[in-house]
Parts: sequence; C-alpha cells; structure tokens
Amino acid sequence: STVSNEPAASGDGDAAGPFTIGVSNGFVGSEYRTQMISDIEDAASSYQDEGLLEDLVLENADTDVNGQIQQVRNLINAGVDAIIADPNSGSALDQVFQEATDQGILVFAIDQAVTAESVINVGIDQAEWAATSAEWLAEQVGDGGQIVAVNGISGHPANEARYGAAQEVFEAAGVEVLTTADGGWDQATGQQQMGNLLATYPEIDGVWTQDGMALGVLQAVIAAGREGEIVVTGEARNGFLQLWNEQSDDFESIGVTNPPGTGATALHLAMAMLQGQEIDESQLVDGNTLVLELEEPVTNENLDAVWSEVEGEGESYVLDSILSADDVQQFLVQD
Amino acid sequence: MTRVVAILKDPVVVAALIAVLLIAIGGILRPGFASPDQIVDMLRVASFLGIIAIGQTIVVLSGGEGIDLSVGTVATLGAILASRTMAGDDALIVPGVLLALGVAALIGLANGLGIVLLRIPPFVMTLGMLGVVGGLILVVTGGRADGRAAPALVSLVNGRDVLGLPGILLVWIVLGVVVTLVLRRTVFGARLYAIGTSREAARLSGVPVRRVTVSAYVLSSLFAALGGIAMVGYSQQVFLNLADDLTLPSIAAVVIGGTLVAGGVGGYLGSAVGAIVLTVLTSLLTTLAMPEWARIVVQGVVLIALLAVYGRQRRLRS
Amino acid sequence: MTTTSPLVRLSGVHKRYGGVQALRDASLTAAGGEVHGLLGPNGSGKSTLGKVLAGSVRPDAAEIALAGEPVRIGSPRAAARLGIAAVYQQLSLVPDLSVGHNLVLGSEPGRLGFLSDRAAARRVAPMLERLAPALGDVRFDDAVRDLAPGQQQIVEIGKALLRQPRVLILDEATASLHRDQVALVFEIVRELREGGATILFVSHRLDEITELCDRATILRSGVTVAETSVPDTTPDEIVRLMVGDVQAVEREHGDVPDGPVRLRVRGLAGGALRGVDLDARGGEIVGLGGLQGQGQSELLLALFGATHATGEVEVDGEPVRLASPRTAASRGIALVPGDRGTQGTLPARPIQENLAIASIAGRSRVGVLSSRRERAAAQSMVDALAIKIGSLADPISSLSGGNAQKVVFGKWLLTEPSVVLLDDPTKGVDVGAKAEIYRIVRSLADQGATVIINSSEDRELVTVCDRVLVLFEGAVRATLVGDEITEERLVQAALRIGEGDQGAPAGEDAA
Amino acid sequence: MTATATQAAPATSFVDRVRGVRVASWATAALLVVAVVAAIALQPNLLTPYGVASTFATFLPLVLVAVAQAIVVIGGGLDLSAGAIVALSSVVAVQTMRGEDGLLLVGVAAAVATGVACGLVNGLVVSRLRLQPLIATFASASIFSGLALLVLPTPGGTVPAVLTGTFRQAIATVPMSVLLVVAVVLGWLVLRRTRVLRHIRATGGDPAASYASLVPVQSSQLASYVLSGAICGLAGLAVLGNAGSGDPFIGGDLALNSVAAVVVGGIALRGGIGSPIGAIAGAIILALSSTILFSIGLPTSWRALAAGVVVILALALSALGAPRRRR
Ligand SMILES: Nc1ncnc2c1ncn2[C@@H]1O[C@H](COP(=O)(O)OP(=O)(O)OP(=O)(O)O)[C@@H](O)[C@H]1O
Ligand SMILES: Nc1ncnc2c1ncn2[C@@H]1O[C@H](COP(=O)(O)OP(=O)(O)OP(=O)(O)O)[C@@H](O)[C@H]1O
Ligand SMILES: [Mg+2]
Ligand SMILES: [Mg+2]
Repeated sequence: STVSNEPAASGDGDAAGPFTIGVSNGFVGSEYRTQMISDIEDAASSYQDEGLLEDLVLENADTDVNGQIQQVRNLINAGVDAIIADPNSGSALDQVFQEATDQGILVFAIDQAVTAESVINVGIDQAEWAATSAEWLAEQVGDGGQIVAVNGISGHPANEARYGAAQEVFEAAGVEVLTTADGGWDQATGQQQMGNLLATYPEIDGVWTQDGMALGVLQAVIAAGREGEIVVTGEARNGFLQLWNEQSDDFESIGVTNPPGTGATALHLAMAMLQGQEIDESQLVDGNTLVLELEEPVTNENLDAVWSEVEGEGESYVLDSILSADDVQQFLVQD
Repeated sequence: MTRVVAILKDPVVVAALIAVLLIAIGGILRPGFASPDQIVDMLRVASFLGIIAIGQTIVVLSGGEGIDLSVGTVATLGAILASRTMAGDDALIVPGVLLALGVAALIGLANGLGIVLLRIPPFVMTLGMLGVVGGLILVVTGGRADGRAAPALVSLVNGRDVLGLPGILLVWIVLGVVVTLVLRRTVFGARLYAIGTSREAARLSGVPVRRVTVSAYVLSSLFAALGGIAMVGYSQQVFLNLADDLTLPSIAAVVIGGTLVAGGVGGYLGSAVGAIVLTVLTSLLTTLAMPEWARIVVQGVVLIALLAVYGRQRRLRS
Repeated sequence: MTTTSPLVRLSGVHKRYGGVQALRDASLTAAGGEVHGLLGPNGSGKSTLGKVLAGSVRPDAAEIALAGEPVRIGSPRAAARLGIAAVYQQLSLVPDLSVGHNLVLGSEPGRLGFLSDRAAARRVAPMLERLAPALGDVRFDDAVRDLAPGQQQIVEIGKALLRQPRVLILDEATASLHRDQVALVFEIVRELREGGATILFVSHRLDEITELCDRATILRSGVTVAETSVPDTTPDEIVRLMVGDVQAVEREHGDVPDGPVRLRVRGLAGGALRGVDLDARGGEIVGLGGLQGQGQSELLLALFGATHATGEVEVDGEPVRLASPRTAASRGIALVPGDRGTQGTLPARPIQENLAIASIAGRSRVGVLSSRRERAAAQSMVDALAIKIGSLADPISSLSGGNAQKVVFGKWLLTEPSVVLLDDPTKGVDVGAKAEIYRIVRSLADQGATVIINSSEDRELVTVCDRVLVLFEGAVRATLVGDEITEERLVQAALRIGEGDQGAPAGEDAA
Repeated sequence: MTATATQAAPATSFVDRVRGVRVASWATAALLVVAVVAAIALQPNLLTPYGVASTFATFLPLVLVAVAQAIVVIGGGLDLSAGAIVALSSVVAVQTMRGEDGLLLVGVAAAVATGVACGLVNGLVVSRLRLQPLIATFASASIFSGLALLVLPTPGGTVPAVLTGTFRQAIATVPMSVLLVVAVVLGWLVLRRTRVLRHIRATGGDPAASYASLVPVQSSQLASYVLSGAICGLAGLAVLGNAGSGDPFIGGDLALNSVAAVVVGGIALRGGIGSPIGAIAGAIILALSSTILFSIGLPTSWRALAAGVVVILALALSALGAPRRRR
C-alpha cells in the first residue's frame, strides 16, 4: 500500500480563504535573498489586511538540499495552501514538490526553475539575461576580441544556462574566451579571481561576469589601473552602480536586472489561483514556466536617471521589478 | 650535509620551497603569474587568511583537540560590525575596529568557557558557535550587511603605500613577529605550549590551564575579526558571507605549516607560509585553463600531497 | 622442548632514535626453561631490546634466532605467531574495553568475523580465577578504566599469559605491584619456566632479580656488557656490573628536628582520604607507609590542591586554601608526581622549558621572559643535580627515566619550595640515579624544607625517612620514628592494622 | 574469590544485551524524548501517515551518515568528506540507473561501490599516509566533489520510480521510511558483534596499545573508513529517494551535521566509546529541533541564532552526560 496523500488539514482548496502561504528559502547569505523575502512580506501584508491571507509561514535558513526538503515537508505538515520556494537545486526538490502538489498544495519555484511538472516556475529567462550582457560585451570588444569569464558556481543550473547562452553569443560574434574561473557569486572571491586573471592574461579586452560578483571584478580591474582598457559587464545593484557612477564618463558597462521581486510576483499569482483563478497554460514555456520580461538594462545612457532613483536604497539594494496583483492577471485565464 | 638535511626537514622550509615552486610553475605556464605585481597581489590576499590563521595556530597549539571552526563567521561578523560603524568614514575606524574586537572577544570567551567549564569538545563547541554567529549576523543586519570600509582602511589594504607594498603586508609581518615573540618569549607562550603538550603535567606545574585555554580562544576570535576587517578593506563593501569560507583553509594553513594538530609543537611562521602556499595554489589553479571539476580535484590532491610531505603522524612501530 | 641451541638468540641489535643510540650491537642469549634477567640503568636499552623481540620496535639491524631458526619479526602479530608475548613498561590495555575484551584482544574467538563472547568468557574464566588472589573480584565485564593501576598491570600480564607464550617478556611488570601480587606473578613465572618457556625479566628491584632469575644479561648504554649466572653473583657485584662503582646510600636519619611545625594538616578528607592528621617540621623527611593504595598518593595530590578535598591545612601557621596546584605552588608547596610520563613532564618540549615552567612567572617582567635568565636558571639545575643531557634545547623525551625525574625535581627546586611532596620519586629509576635522588632529598631537608615522601618500596622509606606515617583506608594509623623504621616493622605495621580492622585486604582496593 | 570465575560469564541475558546496546547516555535519551514530545505537541500533523512517513524519510540520509560518521569517530578518526561521498555516490547511481526501474540493483551496487572506493581513499590516506583525519578528509572531500561535478555536470537525471516509490510505501501500515530507519538500527546491532568493529573500537580507544595487543591497527582504520563509505553510499540512495533526481551539490551540510549528531549522541570525538545508536538519536534530535524552531514561529531573522543556541545546548548536555576518561 502507499501512504495516503490526504489533502493537508487546512488545505481545503476552495476559493474561500483565508489562506496560508509557505515560503522556503534555502540560502540566507546574500542581500538578494533578503530583498526577495522582504518583497514577499510586503506583498503579503496587503492580503493579510484584507483578511485573505491568514499567515505567511517563512522557512528561511542556510541549508543544503536535504535541509530544504525538510523545510518543504515542514510547510506541508503545517498545512499551507501554497508554497513559494527559491530552490537550492533545479531537480533535487522535485520529489518533495510532487508530494506537496499531490496534496493539493500549489507550488511556485522562483529564481531557479525546477523540472517538476506540477510546479509553476516564475522568473526571468536566465539565458536571455546572460545573452543581453554578452551581446553588449561582444559589441564592445568586437570580432577577434579576447575576454575571460568569471562565472558563478560550475554545475549550478542557472550558471550553466547563463554561461551557455553567453558562449553562443561570443562564438557567433567571433569573441574568444581565453579562460573561465568560478567566483562563487561572491564579490570577494570574484575580486580575487579577477586579480589572478588580470596578472596572467594581460592581453584581455573584456570580462563577462554575472551578478553578485561584478562589483568585485570591477574593483580588481580598477586596482590594476586598467578600467580604461578592459570592458567589464556589470550588475544592476547599487554597490556597482555607485562605483560605475564614480568613474569617468568614458567608462562603460551594462547592468541587466535580475529582480528579487519575482517572489512577490509569485505571491500575487498564488493568491489569485487560491481564490479560484486558473493559470493560462498557453503562456507557459515548457509546460510549467512563466517567463517574466526583462527590464530595460542599465547602460551609460540611463545610468544617471536610474542612479538618482535608487541611490537612497542603500548599498546592498538590487534593482527590482514586481508585478502587481493586477499585472499578474495577464497570465491567468480570464472568464 | 647533515645540516642541509636537517633544514630540509623543517616544515616551514619545505612549505616555503613549495610556495616558491608553485610560483615558478605558474610563471612558466603563464608568465604574468610570477610578476612582482601578481606576487604582491597574492600576498595581499594571503594576508587575510594569514591573520586569521594566527588565532587558529594559537588554538591548535593549546592542545586538548583545540580547533576553532568559528573563525570564518567571526571574521565576517567583525567585518560587518566594523564597516557598518565606520560607514566609509576615516574618523570612525577606531570605534569600528574596537566594536568588532569587543564582540569577537565575547564570542571567543563563550567558546573558551564552553570548552573549559561545560567540557564541550572544541570541535563541536566552535561548530555550534559557527551557527550562533551566523544567526547573530542575520539579527544584527536583518539580512543586509550594508557596510563600507573607510578610505584609510581601503588604502591600507589595496594601496601600495609602504615601500611600494600594501600596508596590510606590513601589518601582517608586525603581527606575525609579535605573535612569534609572544609564543617564544612570554609566560603566556610558555604556558600555552605546556598545556598543549600535557594538560595534566601543566596543571601540576602550577599553570593556570583554564585561563590559558580561554585566552587562546579569545585570541583566536580577535585575530579572526582582524582578518575580517582587513578583508573588508579589500572588498570595500561588506557582504553577509564575506569570510565564511576561510575556516577550513585556516586550519589547513596551520597543519601545512607543521604545527602538530595534537598541540604543543609548532609556531606561527609555518602557518603564515601555509597561508601563502594555499593562496598561491588557488591562484595557480584559477589561471590554468581547465574545467572547474578538475580544479577542485587537483586542489584536493595537491593538499593531500602537501600534507604527505611532512604532515604525517607518528608510526606505531617506530 | 629440549634443544641444543638456545631458545632465544638476539645479536648485533642496533637501534637509533634521532640523536640517541638506544642499542649498539646489543646481544642476548637465553635457553628454554630459564628466567633471564635483563638489567641495566635507566636508558640502557632494556625496553628497546625487549620491544625488538616483541616486534613493536623496528631495529636498524638485528639477527634474531628462535630455537636456532633465524626469524624476522615485523610486527607484534608476527611475534605472537612465533610464540612471543610481552608485557610492556607502558601498559597496552584499551581503557574503554572491558577486562574480558582486553584479555582476548587481537585473538578474539568467533566465526566468520562474528565474535562469540561466550567462547571468550570460557577462555578467560580460568585466567581470572588464577589471577584472583592478585586481581581481586574483577569480572569479565568490568571496564579496565575503572581498575586500580596494579590491577591493570595484572590484567596486562594475564593477557600475555593467555597466549601461552614460549617466550614471555616482562618489562618492569612488577614495578607497580605490591608484595603479594608480585608473589603470584613469580609463582606463575616459575610454572612457565617448568614448562620450558623462556622469560625475559626486567626490573630495577634487585631482590626480585636475585629471587627469580637464573641468568642475566646486563646492558649499559645500549651495549651488552656482561652475562652472568645470577645465583653465582652477589647483589653488589650485579650493581657494580650495571652502574660501575656507586657509593651506596647509607641510612641517614637523625633525631626529628625540633622547631615550629611547618606543615599542619587536620581532618583532610575527600576521595580515598578519611580524615588525615599530620604535623611536619622544617628539615624533616616524613614517609608515607602502609599497603599500597591506602590513600598515600591521594594525600599528596590533595595537599597540592590537585584533587578535591576538605580539611585544614596550614603552612608556617598560615592557612592554605586547597584550590589548585597554582595556589599551592604560590605557598611554597611542590609536588613530584607519581606518573612521570603523564603528570611530571611535557614530553615534546625542550628540557629548558620543562625546568622553567613552574617558576617562569617569577622570572618574567610584565609577562616577558628573558631567554638568558631562563637558560641560566635551567643550567643551574642541570649542574646542581648533575642531570646528563645533550642540550637544553633537546626534548625531555630524549632523556632516560632517571634523568627525566631529576628534571622534574629541578623544576620544583627552582621555585625554592618549603614543603616538598614526593610521590614514588624513584619508580623505575636505576640504582645510580636513585642514590643521587636520595642525596637531593636529603639536602632539601638540610636546607630546611619539609619533605613528605610516598614510596612503593619499603627500603626507600627506611633509607631516607626520619619518621613514617602508616596509612590505612585513608587515615594515619601508626607512626614509626627513627630506629623503629625498618622493613620488618613497616610490613608488620601495614598488615597488623589491616588485620586489626577487618581482615587482610587482598592486594589493593579497587579505588 | 572463586566467585570471580563463575561471575565472568558473558552478558547473555536479555537485560544485559539491552544494556550492552547502551543508548549513548541519559542526556541523549532525554533530549530525544523532549524533542519528540515537543515536535508532536507543536505540530500534530506529524502523526498523520504522511507526517510520519515524510519525517522519517527526512531523517534517513542524516541517520545513515551519522552512523557512518560514528563508526569512523569510534575508530579514532573523523570524516569531513561524508557529504561529498553521499553526493558522488548519488550522482553515480543516477547515471547508472538512467531512470530505469530494471537498473535499480545496478544503481544500488554502483552507489555502494562508489562509497567503498571513497572510503578506501580516505582509509588509505589516513592509515597508510598517516595524515591527520580532519584535514585529510577535508582535502579528499574536494576530490570527491570535483568528481561528482564530472559525473553529473549539472543537476538532473531521473531516479527510477521504484526508488522514490519505496519511500512512499508502507508495509502493514508502517511507512517504509520508518522501517528503513529501524533497519539501520538492526544493521548496526549485527555489525557490532563483528571482530572488525571490536578492532575499530580498540584502535579508536588507544592505537598504540591496540597495536601492541595484536590488533591490525592500520587495517582497522582502513575498515572503519570503508564501512563508513559504504554506508554513505546508501545515504546517497536515500537522498535520491527524497530528491527524485540527481544533484552534484546535494550533500553540503551532511558532514558537519553528522559530527554534531555523533556528539549529541554521546560519542566522544576522541574515539573508542559510544554507539551509532546514539548517533541515530542525535541525528533525529537535530532534525526535529529545526522542525520545532519552525513550529514555534520565531521571527525568521532570529531563527538561525536560536538554532545555533539549541545545538550548543544539546552538545553541552550530551557532553555532560557522556562518559569521561578517568584522570
Ligand atoms: N620512542 C623513543 N623515541 C626516542 N628515544 C627513545 C624512544 N624510546 C627509547 N628512547 C631512548 O632510547 C634509550 C633506551 O631506552 P629504553 O627505554 O630502552 O631504556 P630502558 O633501559 O628500558 O630504561 P628504563 O630503565 O628507564 O626503562 C633511552 O635513551 C631513551 O631515551
Ligand atoms: N616494515 C615496516 N616499516 C615501517 N613501518 C612499519 C612496518 N611494518 C609496520 N609498520 C608500521 O606499524 C604500524 C602497523 O602496521 P602493520 O602493517 O604491522 O599492522 P596492520 O596493518 O594494522 O596489520 P595487518 O597488515 O596484519 O592487517 C603502522 O604504523 C606501520 O606504519
Ligand atoms: Mg624500560
Ligand atoms: Mg600490515
């Protein structure tokens, strides 16, 4: 026999409410995740005021995949109606997500798409995100240009999707990638790695890097006094924008937004669906992925405007975009 | 001849030779690797690990299975507290550093008291503390580190102001010399080695074993915080997990430097060289074009090879 | 078992430890059915030679023949296969395992990798029974860690005997045993000898050698210097062979000096102690006698603040808090502990540091040491006590037992103590060094210090003490003064108290 | 005195056997009871069939790794590479099974063989090269993680339905995951009666004495790592059963968590004493403590701090309760 998957205690599935939504985040060591969680909390508070949302249950801790499996099971046992997860793995949580959806719980994966078919992925297209900055860089260094890449963590699905897309762009544009190094999506590590690369690859024209490391990479380039000759892709984060803003006007870069607010967007979707609305399957890519449009990237053209807008947000602020409850209606079946 | 052999058996000398060898190999494969600028850069990066390894050395020397797994997070916390306080202002460096050191001292005190009074083994006491400090960082920052190093601190680390070298190297050398002198020429040093060799014999020789043990863990946290502060001078902004990953390398540096894990034998010079060896190794692997998995594997293999050179324990049949 | 060739023949044995040549062309020949003494001063290589035969030390060169057959002994397991078993000077028991599991360790009965405790118990039971007079009520399941040192030593011997060896090495196996325990061991050894086995017997107790051994090989500085028939050699002659001509220490105690009481103890209790009262004057050497394990060591440790105890202690009329060795040391109390290896020395550290550690704070300025003064202080002790060392920078582990013990003395002499507590200070120390240690003790007293000494050897108490307190069950039950102190009186006193109270205690109390 | 011999009979009575198992120490037992009661009181859904099955399924990987770690620790070693071994064996298993039910046994064999191979590397490095276990296994963890990345460059691959299905099965209403945890306990009860484990224990207690007592010290150390590697291989499968897919980074926290579990389970890190049963209890206590902290609804920014404090308290309690070496 199989252990029965009765619906969880309070998950009645009706459009009645009030509902309980669980959030599982398996990594708290970054400002990005902090902003993601506080975006979700902000979005939740209006539903709570309306009495539609009874409780927002947060599972938010540094842990490995096994720990996150436990997080999700804790949420299931707590009887939530929907789960929003920023998964530590693109595939290894499939089983537990399946357990959740089997019990009638809605599951949304943000920031990192998962393969479980019953889960709705909400997020930007990582490949498109990477291609945007890669194309910009290829244009800057031109055909025959030589670059290095500072990646996140090899083997991490987002990293592979991003670097894969960037590689295609570079190949097509005739840009040569001399080598790659992992910066672990960590500014200090990125800075160290870039320092090593600068010393040993003196001939490079540019660096392609991802968010979470670009500030470190740029600092290494500045420390070597080569910010005038080496083109660096950037990130849409205040720390980087500030340094960018301090440079002379002929220093160019690009920052493509990877919004932490997808979590809040997913919350709006979740609330709508809990209240009986259905997702418009025709808009789903690969059957379960809702691709959010990229914001206009930050470039020298709009830097001043963007910077004056976000300057007050603090150094760790990540440029954001959150769809509102009304905005998400576009993804739902309208009756 | 025998003197040469004796010198070659000294772990510090071996480690130093290995560092030179790695730089030479790097220089042959990628000419820029052995350039003075790159060497200075690697030393700069090694200094963070090296300063943290000071405390780790003291704790390992203190014996009783001494080890401090919390140094990485304590370094991060120190960096966060200092940089949030100084907030990019030179005038606030001193309060920032003092605050960081004060909190670090309390953490070290907690480690030491847990080990001495509650008799929790150091490995797990400091492992638990790793979690506590990680939690403390979240409470203090609310998940956003938001700190900025003061310009003077940045130029100390990133500038080349002292004889064309970064000031942090001078700081590191001074700290290293002071610690070496403290270990060799002070009552504290003698007592530290004594308790590291045999807690019981030391106690029966009138050594205040508990006090010295607790001091070792306090010092460990203090140097960890200093290392973290140096690191925020390098990265300029502070991040939630800035120095977290330096814990196990700091232990590796101590062991590569020839300090006995059982305690009582060794010194800081070896750990400093060990920190340099590890940094050079990582840098070398970065610049050699190979798949990341191969880098990770090679890193492990080389570490084992390094340890096998002289980090071996006694034979049972001598 | 009758062979024309000797059962054991070792020759050309060389072994070097770093800078120390432990064995230099040593040799030994012993026949079956013989108890063969292996004699020599501390550090002469007795243990090393034994370990070469037992497979636990790898010699640099050696020729070994058993019953005429040349053999290579690569490990203790190889030695065991050849019928060689050893009882080492350092115990080789695993404290976390039970007595039974220790006894069968390495040769556990069982099938297909699974153990049979039942079979093990069957094998062990006769041995426990045989050893009971010396071991007391010790069972298969008792943890070795809970046994008294003497009992552990007996278990160790039992472990070797269970292998039914044809060559048995006993390396100071009797050093921590009391008289009756020794008697049992001797009985067993004689049985083995009857069965044709060879027993290599190492001891610093001359009377044991003369009582038990048939022949003896004498080592000096790693070289075999003589082989002799023991019954045909006088004890003096043996001592002369071992250490050359040493001046025997004359019994030298005068009247109890008068003057104020320096150390006054009232109602000291805790652990094995049940209310000890004691007065000792400056210049007086007070011995602690009685059966072993009646609280002698505990008394010294308690006076030093090293174990928890309650009661009143005064030094020169001032009360002393029994808080820690540190407080005791600051009041001029010093302790030379019983276990030199784990309590007395810092093995990996240089001789200089070992000498300096207890008095280090007094020579420092604001915590900073002057290496010149440290060296001078250490050197003064090396000279004063005639400690034989290579260099002050050598680790103390490179010294022989006697010299290491002198370092422990030196460490405390540097604190200029007024009360000196000695716990079995000549255990495992050779005849020559012993005599020097007695002189040191005497000169301490002459300089006005109070010395309290515990000894496992009655003769030692007779030789050095002005007064002996006989302890039983944690309290002083009798006092012998001056000429009353003889070995006979000491034994009588110890036993009579025991009988008077509750019958003869067998061996030691399981503390 | 003749009583000595007759009383030397082995511990064969049932009571003695139970006592022989020695559930670590009273502290561990007490903590376990407190944790279970608190978790159930705070989270009644834990007692639903899904709650029980999923909770035990969650325990299983850490329980297995804790047992593996306990064996190494009892043998006087330490294994910081346990997590990496779990990751490597799980990705090797995923790649060999390719999602096909028929290849399940091949996958199991591959996972265990990988674990054994890793254990062999650790064991040889520690026993033959005589490297300090802590730092040697830190280094070997790097090797195993790198290889995991080579075997499965990016997360993916499907796990055969039989394997994931097993976790949801129940036999006579007892969830499979519970039975598996019980099986681990029974497995240990068998293992502890073997010569090799006696020798591992002796070696951990005092290597020099064991060597002199004819214990094959090197082989025992090697065996402790190999055995532990094999169990980590099984943990790799348990992880797959939970995950349903492969991931080269899967075992991140397992190594340090297993050390904590071992200590909470009353096993001294110096070796020679304790029982993996304690480690199993330790693993369950730690896993439940995170459930408990979740259920009492602490603000999230404080939860990490609270978790750290709880771990230290648990360690302190176990350290007080654990048997201590006599001075
Ligand atoms: N493991 C070792 N390392 C270094 N030196 C050693 C070691 N074992 C013994 N020695 C040295 O070898 C010499 C012989 O030592 P050994 O223990 O054989 O002497 P012994 O005759 O048994 O002395 P004792 O009577 O004190 O037991 C001594 O100088 C000793 O210091
Ligand atoms: N010939 C030798 N040379 C150097 N060291 C040795 C030698 N033989 C043994 N040893 C040392 O002795 C210790 C135990 O090794 P040994 O091989 O004798 O036992 P083991 O491996 O535990 O037993 P076994 O191989 O029978 O299973 C190790 O520390 C080893 O380094
Ligand atoms: Mg000896
Ligand atoms: Mg072997």
